[in-house]
This record gives sequence, structure tokens and C-alpha cells, in this order.
Amino acid sequence: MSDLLAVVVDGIIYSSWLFIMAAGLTLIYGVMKILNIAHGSLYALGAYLSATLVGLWVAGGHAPYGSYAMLALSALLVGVVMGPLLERGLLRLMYGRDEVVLLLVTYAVFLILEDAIKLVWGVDSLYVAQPYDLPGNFTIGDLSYPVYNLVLIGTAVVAGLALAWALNRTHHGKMLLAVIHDSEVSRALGINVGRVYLVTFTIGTMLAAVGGAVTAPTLAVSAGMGVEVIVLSFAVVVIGGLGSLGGAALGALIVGLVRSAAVHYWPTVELFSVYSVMAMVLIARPKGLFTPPEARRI
Amino acid sequence: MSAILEARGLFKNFGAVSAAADINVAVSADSVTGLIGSNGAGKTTFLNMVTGYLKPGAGSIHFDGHEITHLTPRRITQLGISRSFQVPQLFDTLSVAANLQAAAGIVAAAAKRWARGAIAHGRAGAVADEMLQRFGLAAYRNQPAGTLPEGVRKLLDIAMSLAAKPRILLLDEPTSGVSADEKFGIMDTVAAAVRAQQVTVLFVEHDMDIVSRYAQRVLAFYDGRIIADGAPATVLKDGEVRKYVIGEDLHVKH
Amino acid sequence: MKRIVQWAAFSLLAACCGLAAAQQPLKIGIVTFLSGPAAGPFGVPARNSAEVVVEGLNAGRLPAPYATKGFGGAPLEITFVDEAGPTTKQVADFRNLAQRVDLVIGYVSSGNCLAVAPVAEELKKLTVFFDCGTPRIFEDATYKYVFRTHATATMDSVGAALYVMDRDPKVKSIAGVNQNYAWGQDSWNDFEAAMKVLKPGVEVKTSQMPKLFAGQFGAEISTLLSSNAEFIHSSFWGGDLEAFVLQAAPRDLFKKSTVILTTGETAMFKLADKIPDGTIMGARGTHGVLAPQTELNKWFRAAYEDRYQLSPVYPSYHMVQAILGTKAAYEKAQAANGGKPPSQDQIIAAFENLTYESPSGNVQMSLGKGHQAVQGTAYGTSKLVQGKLTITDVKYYPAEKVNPPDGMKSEDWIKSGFKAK
Amino acid sequence: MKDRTLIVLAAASVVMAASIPLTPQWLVFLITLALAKGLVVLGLVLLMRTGLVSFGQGLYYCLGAYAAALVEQSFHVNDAALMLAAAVVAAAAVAAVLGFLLAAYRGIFFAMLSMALSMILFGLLVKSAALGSTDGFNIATHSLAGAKIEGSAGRVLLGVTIVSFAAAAAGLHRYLNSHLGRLSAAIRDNELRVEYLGASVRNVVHLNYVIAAALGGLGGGLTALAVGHIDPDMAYWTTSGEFVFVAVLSGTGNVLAPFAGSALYEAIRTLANQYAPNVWQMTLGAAMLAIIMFAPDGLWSLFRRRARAS
Repeated sequence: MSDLLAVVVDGIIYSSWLFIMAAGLTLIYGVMKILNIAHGSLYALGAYLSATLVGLWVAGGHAPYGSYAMLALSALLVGVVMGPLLERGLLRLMYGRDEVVLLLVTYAVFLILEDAIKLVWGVDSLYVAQPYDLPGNFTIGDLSYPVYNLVLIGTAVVAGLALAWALNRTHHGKMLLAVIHDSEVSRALGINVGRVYLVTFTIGTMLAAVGGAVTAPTLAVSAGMGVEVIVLSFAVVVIGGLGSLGGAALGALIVGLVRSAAVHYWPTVELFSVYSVMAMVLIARPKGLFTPPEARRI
Repeated sequence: MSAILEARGLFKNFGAVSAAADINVAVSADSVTGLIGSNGAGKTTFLNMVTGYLKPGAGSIHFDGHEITHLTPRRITQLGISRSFQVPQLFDTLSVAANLQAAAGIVAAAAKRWARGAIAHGRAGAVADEMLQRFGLAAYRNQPAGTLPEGVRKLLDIAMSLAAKPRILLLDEPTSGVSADEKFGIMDTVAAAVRAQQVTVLFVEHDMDIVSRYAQRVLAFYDGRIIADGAPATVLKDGEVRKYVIGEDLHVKH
Repeated sequence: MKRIVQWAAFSLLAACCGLAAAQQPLKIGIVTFLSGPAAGPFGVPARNSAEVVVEGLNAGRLPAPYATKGFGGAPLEITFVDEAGPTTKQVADFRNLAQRVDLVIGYVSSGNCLAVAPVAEELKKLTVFFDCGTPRIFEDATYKYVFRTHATATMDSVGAALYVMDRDPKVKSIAGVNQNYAWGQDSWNDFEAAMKVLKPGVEVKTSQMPKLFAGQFGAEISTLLSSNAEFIHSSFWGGDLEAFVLQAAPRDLFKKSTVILTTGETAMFKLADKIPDGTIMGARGTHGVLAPQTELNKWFRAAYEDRYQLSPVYPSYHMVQAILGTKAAYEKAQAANGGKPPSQDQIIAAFENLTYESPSGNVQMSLGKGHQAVQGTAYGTSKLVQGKLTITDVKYYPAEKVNPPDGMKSEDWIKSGFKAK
Repeated sequence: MKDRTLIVLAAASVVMAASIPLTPQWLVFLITLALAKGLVVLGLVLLMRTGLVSFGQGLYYCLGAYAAALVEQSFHVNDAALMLAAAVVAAAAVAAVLGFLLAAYRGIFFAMLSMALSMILFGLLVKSAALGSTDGFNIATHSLAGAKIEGSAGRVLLGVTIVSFAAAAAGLHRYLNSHLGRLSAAIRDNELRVEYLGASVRNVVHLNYVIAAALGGLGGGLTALAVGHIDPDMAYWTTSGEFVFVAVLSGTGNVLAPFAGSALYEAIRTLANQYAPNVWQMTLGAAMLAIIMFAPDGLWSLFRRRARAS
């Protein structure tokens, strides 16, 4: 019983982490039709920056809880710097090109950022456990979990709700949805699609960085950490249905729970649990769980 | 003359909207039939059911004696019913010639497997050239379809459906989106080609001049029902038709 | 194109006959991870080690028996190649490198060692593996041009099992958490097999196999916690090792069970205050803090620390061990050759079954027909003393106790109950 | 009627074959690798002509390699011809089955499902200790169609690879100009119309998928023989990604493009690795961006422009 409870708790913690990554990815795809491989390096960038800032903060002997502010700050920085830089400086030159080409552009960016990170931070891993250790533990059944996991879950929930609200309740959000539905028509309606793209990509980048920032304290920030994340969040997004926020949430939950169940009951299949789920979902629902309705062509 | 195409008690609803309510039609071979009616009256729905794109809620469709109600569009095309589209469906990156060769090639390749239905003869290339001549497309031969003017796209679209050597040709608004002075030109070309191949034709049309000039028989649709059926002269005079079809809708394009 | 051919032909010449010209520099290609997850824990410490040692050798600063400059007077020139990337890339780069250097020292990844060995043989290029672990290299094949100057991963697992028995002869249950790839699987299999021989009836609670570089081990840790195993074996390394410690320690896994970190030494300086006391630490041999206090080791540590303000870890020791082994073989061959620079074949002849001293103690090239080294190993227990992590209760195990006899496969040797043939 | 592509292809093959004896062995290896990967890319080109991008061609690349290797390991057949045959058959057979599933998918979903399948193979291989898990295992080739080739294996293999590539490229070229080739392009442009002309889109896609897989298997088999070692990395998504990149880099305009692209890719990678070992990924990425920006339709478009200009 407590075993099952553990499966659920571990699953939800993992899902929250996945969701933060997937949300940005699916948002960018929905609006810009770009499957952004560089999302992984932006995640890594967020992690490295927050590790550095938190490190400085702690070294400076400031109030320990301020380190959380550092996490937020670094995510914000990565978002507002890298987002516009990539969208204005590079992607904008590529719009209208084939989806695959855009995907490769982000792959190139990914390669470049991987080495850039190495040049800036070197190959040694960093870690800043303070934010992780600070709040202590809580116990469920006979298992103890760091309270920090609740921060992780909280971040995911807040991010999800905030996005949902922004999309459905605000003027900008409605414009975004319009663009998701049909960028041509939106242009005709006088929506500044270029600006919508900029905003979207910046938010997406920020989410990737948030993912990195909240993860940094829980692990060793090390070279190549972005690679593993990216395919995982791809899987989540595809399972949920590309461009669907709710889908990303559901996808993350499914993947998270399946994985933790595999770890608890059948460790040997953990390796490909995620991909099997992805394959099975696609076989059952060729376009993922949540898909926009298609217009009749004739 | 025996009916080559027959629809018996067709029903089709989209939610509350009834797009077909007890449609009964028999079309005789080598005839030219015009389908008129305001938008949403059920003309295109009828076409889509005959070509298998939509499945009727009830009723059956028969082609040349056998039932085709539940066949796929592909199978129905193979049997010899092909259609053109209101918005031309072309292979935009391929040249005009390649478009026609693809169309003719399918029949040629398929002929080996199913001789029944479409009567395939001649190599794809030959058929393509024939069509290029017949539809006066020779000038555009090597031009990518994506770069053609709308009138030519319409012709190519129809030429492709004829390249499949069908026995029934369904034309969905062959002259929509074409300037008034082009219309008759297009229709004359089509009529000539059709005569040369002895094809039974059903066409959806909003322009009553076109209808009265080219149709031997007219079906007037309203609310998914056929409210009038007969020679153009009689149907176009019919009171209901004037009220529901022509009255509001005469010369209305979109 | 033409130029490339000439230049290739020339370097081929250099390769075969170059050694003949005295004082002409010896070109050594060094292949190790300069990027990717393995660069931090293994690749870079090894590269640093190579730089310190080669510099020291060229300046003749090493203590006896390595006081002669370079190799027998010939200065050394080193070229570094990144080991990151698939094996196709490794083989391509090796074939390319082989044209430009006299000998190659390298490879952390076992897969790369397996792939490169036959190529080295084909190109007749002396190649010394310095860090890769799999015993398959000399157990599945025999090579003339390939040497490995450190013991296989079998030693690490057997050593760990022996240490567990020393710590608690009444051990009842074990569990494992290892990365789901060859290294992790082999390490666990050897450890499990060894434990079952040493302690029949020992219960295996769970064997966790997370994906390599997964980084998130929450679920694994929960499972290990609820397994209540007395000992938990882990061959984690690099980011995964650090992440595991960071995530498991706060959840008291190290209190509930005794954790064995077979490569723990690589993280002991970075994670000094994170690794709880009582953790069993390994260094894949008597390397790092487990190395003997010889003149040679003192010089190496001092030179390394003084240049990088960091302590050398076992990959650094593996590297110096490989370089010095080659030097010993070279100079032995040179002596046999009447002081004239030896040919590659003479070096190889001298290298086979060589016994030499490294900062980590004595190395015997006694397996794989004299191409595979054996060495003693040691394990210890972590203890934090004034913010500095130290290793206590160190137990040493002689080479023959933790390595199979020549001609016997590690697997069979363990299953046979560690019997000689 | 003369066909410039076929003439160029034949000429190039002859020249390359003739220069084998003069080529230094490390270059022999690089060219073999480039051609072998070029074969996989040829398959991708066919799929792209049909409007599909597979992010899982590594599946067949890997299958081919393991098939060739297992023939050698389990039946002690180390004849290159037989090993390659096994590679092609294995890949085609698996594709024939999976094709029933994948033929229904398009766009990003086709890409992602094929990637998932390839990652599942990766997982299975990593789990299989008998096959050396991630370390993989070595394979040896001693003869070609019965004739001993020891000593000169590398050069002989290059010959085999050149012939295979030339044959495959010529065959694909013919195919693309046949009715089915035209139909593939038609499917890319407008599936709906193809169905309304009475052709089965699924069947054509399925057929092209199997052909692409067979080419992938052949490429994998040749790579395995050239490298002499195989491991599950060949099925990892980055491997497939590399193929897609080379395909886009080359452009789908001509069957000669994949070799040009593949060769350039290997060249950039090797040089970057030799002269900038610390930033070779960055170099590669930058090169990618440059090509995508300045040669939108792939390298081939450059050749063509030059040809027209002159």
C-alpha cells in the first residue's frame, strides 16, 4: 500500500519536472510550429546560471532563503536575454521554411550552446544544494521526502495555471490562440504575428530556464544535461498532442507515473518505458491525446 | 435508357442541419445533369456521398448495377466515377504535364489489376498529351501547377479527373472563382472533352445561364431535398425554385 | 589531396623508422573525454595528469626510476583528441591520429577500447588503454599492439564484495543502483556474483537500473529506502553519482543502509560535506588517497596539486600509470638494444609481462599474454574530519585476490569461487 | 535519351574506384563511412520526396549492422556479401511489418513515432548483455563472395561500398522518374487528390518506407564491416538526427546529393575535431546554420546554380 503511495508521489514529482519543460515546448510548437531542440540547452543554461548565482549568494553570506530569489532571477535572465536573441537574431530569418529545416536550425543552436556552456562554465559539474536542503523533509508512509519537492510541484502547478489563464482570459492570450489556430488569418485580422512569436518564444525559453533553475539544486549541473531532457519532453508533448497545454500536463502525468511504477515494480524496463508509452499512445491516437479538430477540405 | 447512377432514399445530417433528406435520383448514361441550389442546400454533400467522401446516414447508392454506398473514394474512382473540385486539387510542385501523367499513370498502372470499371488504354504519356491538347493546356506543359492562373487550374483539375477515363464525371462548381468572360470558354472545352469520351456528367453550378446552356436536366436542391427535377426550361420556371434557389441566390458567387 | 598522400606517407615512415633517430621527439596521441558528461570526472583529470607528467618527464624532474628525460632521452610531444562521440567517430579519429603519432594512449569508454583494439592491430600502432574497465578486451581476443596498464572492472566489484564481508561477515541483504549500460550492468553482475560466492544465501532486495545520465533518482531512492537492504552497491560516476548523493543523503538512505560507491573517490573532494560518514569508498585501485606514500606518488601529487589547485583522482593516476608503463617498456627495450632507440616491436617485447612501479604501487602486466595489468586494490570508509573528507578503515587486497589468473575469464573465475585454474 | 545524372554517377564511381589504391587508409575509411551513411540518406531522400521525414532511420541503420554482425557471430559466416545481404533483408523485413503501422502517419507524428520505435530498439539492445549491451561487440570480415580479402579488407570494402552506392543511387534515380516516383511527389503535394484519382497512398508510402529501410540496412551493414564494431548508439535518436541533417544539407533534388552532403559532413566533423577539439560541436552547428541560410535547397542547389550559370 505505502508502496503504491510512493509510486504516486514519486510519479507526481517527476511529472511536475517534466511538465515545466513540456509546457514551454508545446507552447512554442503550437504558436510557431517549431519543435525546439535547443529547449534542452536553454534548460541547461538556466541550471548553470542559477547554480552560479545561488553559489555567489550563499558565498556572500546573505539570507539563505534569498537563494530562491536567485533561482527565479536566473530563469528570468535566461528568458529575456536568450529568447529575443534567438527569435529576433535567428529564427525570424527562417520563418516560412519547412518544419524540418526549423527543427534542424534549433538542433544547430543546441550544438552551439552545448559548447558555449562548456566554454563559460567548463566541464566540471556544479552543485548548489542549499535551496534543496534548507526546508528539510516531510514523511509519507515510512518514506521521507525533501520539502523542496513541493516547491517543484508548486512551480509546475503555478506555471500551468498561469499559462492557462493568460491564454484564455487575457487579450494577448486570445491573440496567441488565434495565431495557433491560423497565423494567416490572424495576419489578415491585423494581429502583429511577429510580436506574438517574440513573446511566445521568450515565454517558452523562460519556462525551459525555470525547469533548469528549479532542478539545479537537486542534482549536479553537468555537461550534456540538456540532451537527456529534450527527447523526454518531446515524448511528453507528442503524447499529449502538439500545441496543447492540457495535453502536456496529462502527458507529463502519464509518463511520470508509468516511469515510477516501472522503477518500483519492474526496474529493468524503466529504460524504454517512456518510448513504449509514446508508441502506444500514438498507435491508439495518431495525433496524440488532445488534438485540434481538422477542417473539411472539400 | 438504363440508369448508370442511382441514389435511393439518401439521408445525411450534420448535427441539427439536414444536408440530405430522402434523396432519390436516377441518372441515365451519357446525360448532362446540373445541380442547383443555394449554399448548404445539399449539392456538394450529394457529390461527396456519391464519391464516398461522406457516408449517408441512410439509403444506398448504386453505380452500373452494383452498390457503392460504403466503398472508399479510391475504390469508387477505380470503378469509374471521378470528380473535380470547387477548389482545384493539384500537385503544385509538379508540371502540368506531370500532373496529367500522374493521373493517367494511376489508371494505366491499375488497369493491369482491375480492368472492371475504368477502361484504361494507352500509355500515361499519350493520355496526358491527349488531355493537354483537348484542354488547350499545351502552352503550360512544363509550368509548375502552383504557378497557374485560376482559370487554368480549374481546367487542369477537370482534365486530371478525365484523364482517369471515368464513366461518370462530377464537377463541383467548375466555373466558380473564374471571371465571367472565361466561364463559357471553360465550359465549352469541358463539354467538348466530355463528348469525345462519352462521359456521364453531373455538375454543381450557381450560374443559371451556364446551367440552362449546358444541362439537359436540372436537379434543384433545397434543405437537403430535391424540390424540382426536369428539363432546364421547366425547372428554372418552377415557382419554388424561383423562390428558394434563384430568388435570393441568382448570380450570387463566393 | 596529393599533399595529404605525401604527408601521410611521410608520417608512416616516421612511425616505423622515426624511433631510430635519437633525440627526435616521440609523438604521443592522447585520447580522452574533453567534452560531454565524462569530461569532468574522468577526461579532464586524465588530461591534466598527462600534461603534468609529460612536462615533468621532458624536464627530467621525476624521481627514480623515471629520472631520465622523456623516454630514454627522447622528448615527448603530446596531441589531445576528444573521445566524445560514437564509436564510428572514434575509429575514424584513431585512424587519422595513427598517421600523426608514434603511439596512442587513451580511452575511458570500454566500448571505444573494444572498437579501437582491432584497428590498432590492423595499423600496427602501439596503443595503451589507460582507463576503460571491461575485461572483455583481452578475454575475448589477443592483441600484439594493444596494452592496458590498469586492472579490469572485475577487481573493483570483487574488492567491494570482500570489503563488505570484512565490514559485516553476517551480511544478510544487498541491493544495487547502477546506470543501465554495460559498465553499470557488469559492475553489478560481478558484485552480485561475488557476494553470492562469499556469502551463500545473501538476499538481493532490488537492483535499480536507471537510464544513463537520468539525473533524477527520486523513485529509485524511494525503492531503495523501502527495500531495507543492509548494503547498497553503486558504480555511479560523474553527474549521476553527485546527483544520487545529493538526492539520497537528505532522505537518510545512507543512514538506513551502508552505501558502496565504487568510484566514490572521484567525488570525494567536491562532495566532501555531502558524502555521509560510513560510506564505503573505492578508487578503482590503490589510487588517489589510497595510493602508497612513495617518493614517486609524493612528486606526482605535489606537481598536480601545485599546477591545478586540485587533488589528482583515480583517472589521473590511471593516466600517469599508462605513461610511466610505456616509459619503462621503452627504456627496457632501449637498454636491450644497446642504448639505441628501440623499434616498436622491441618496445612491445619489453612491455609484455613487464613489472614496474607507478604512483599507485606495483603494476604487473601478467594477464592477456602479458598485455593486461593486474594490481592490488583497496576500499575504505568515509569520515569527515574538520570539513575534510578522509578515508578510514582502509583494507588492501593483493592483486591475486581480486584478479583472475591468466587465461581465465573473470566471470568464470568468480563463479568458480575465486579458484585458480 | 541521355541522362546526365547517370553519366556523372558512373564517371564519379569509376574515378573513385580507380583511385582506391592511391588513397591513404584513414581517408579510405572516411570515404567508406561517408558512402555508407550516404546510402541511409538516399532512403531519407526518397521518404522526403514522399513528404515524410523519419527521425528513426537509425532503427534500420542499427538493424542492418546487427544483422550483419550476428550472421558472423552466430553462424561464423564472415563473408561480406552474405553479411550485407542479411543486413538488407533484416531491415526490409522489419520495415515491411512496421510499415503497416507507419504508413498511416504524416508530418511530425511520422517523425516522432519512427523515433520512438528506434529508441525502443536501442533500449532492447542496451538490455541484452549477450550482445555486449552499450559496449557492443567486434566483427571481422575475411572474404568477399568467397574470395579472401584479409590485409586489404578496407580497400576492398570501399570498392564494395562505391558499387553499392552507385547501384542504389542509379536505381533510386530511375524509380523517382518512374510512375511511382511521380506518384510519391504527388502524395507530398496533395494526398487527397491521389486518392481521388484511384491510387492507394498507403501502399505507395509503405513501399517507399521499405525501400528506405533496405537502404538504411545496407548502409548500416557497410558501416559495421568498415568499423569492425557495432553498438546500440547506431539506433540512438542523435544518429537518426544526423541523417536527417545530412539529407537536408544535401537537398533532395538529386540522388548524387546525399554523397556530397555526407562527405562534406564527415570532412567538417574530422577537421573540426582535429583543429578545434574543444569546440567541434560549435563548429558543426555554425556550419549547419550557414548552409541552411545560404543554400536553402541544400548543397545541390549550389551545384545546379553553378551549372546553369556556366
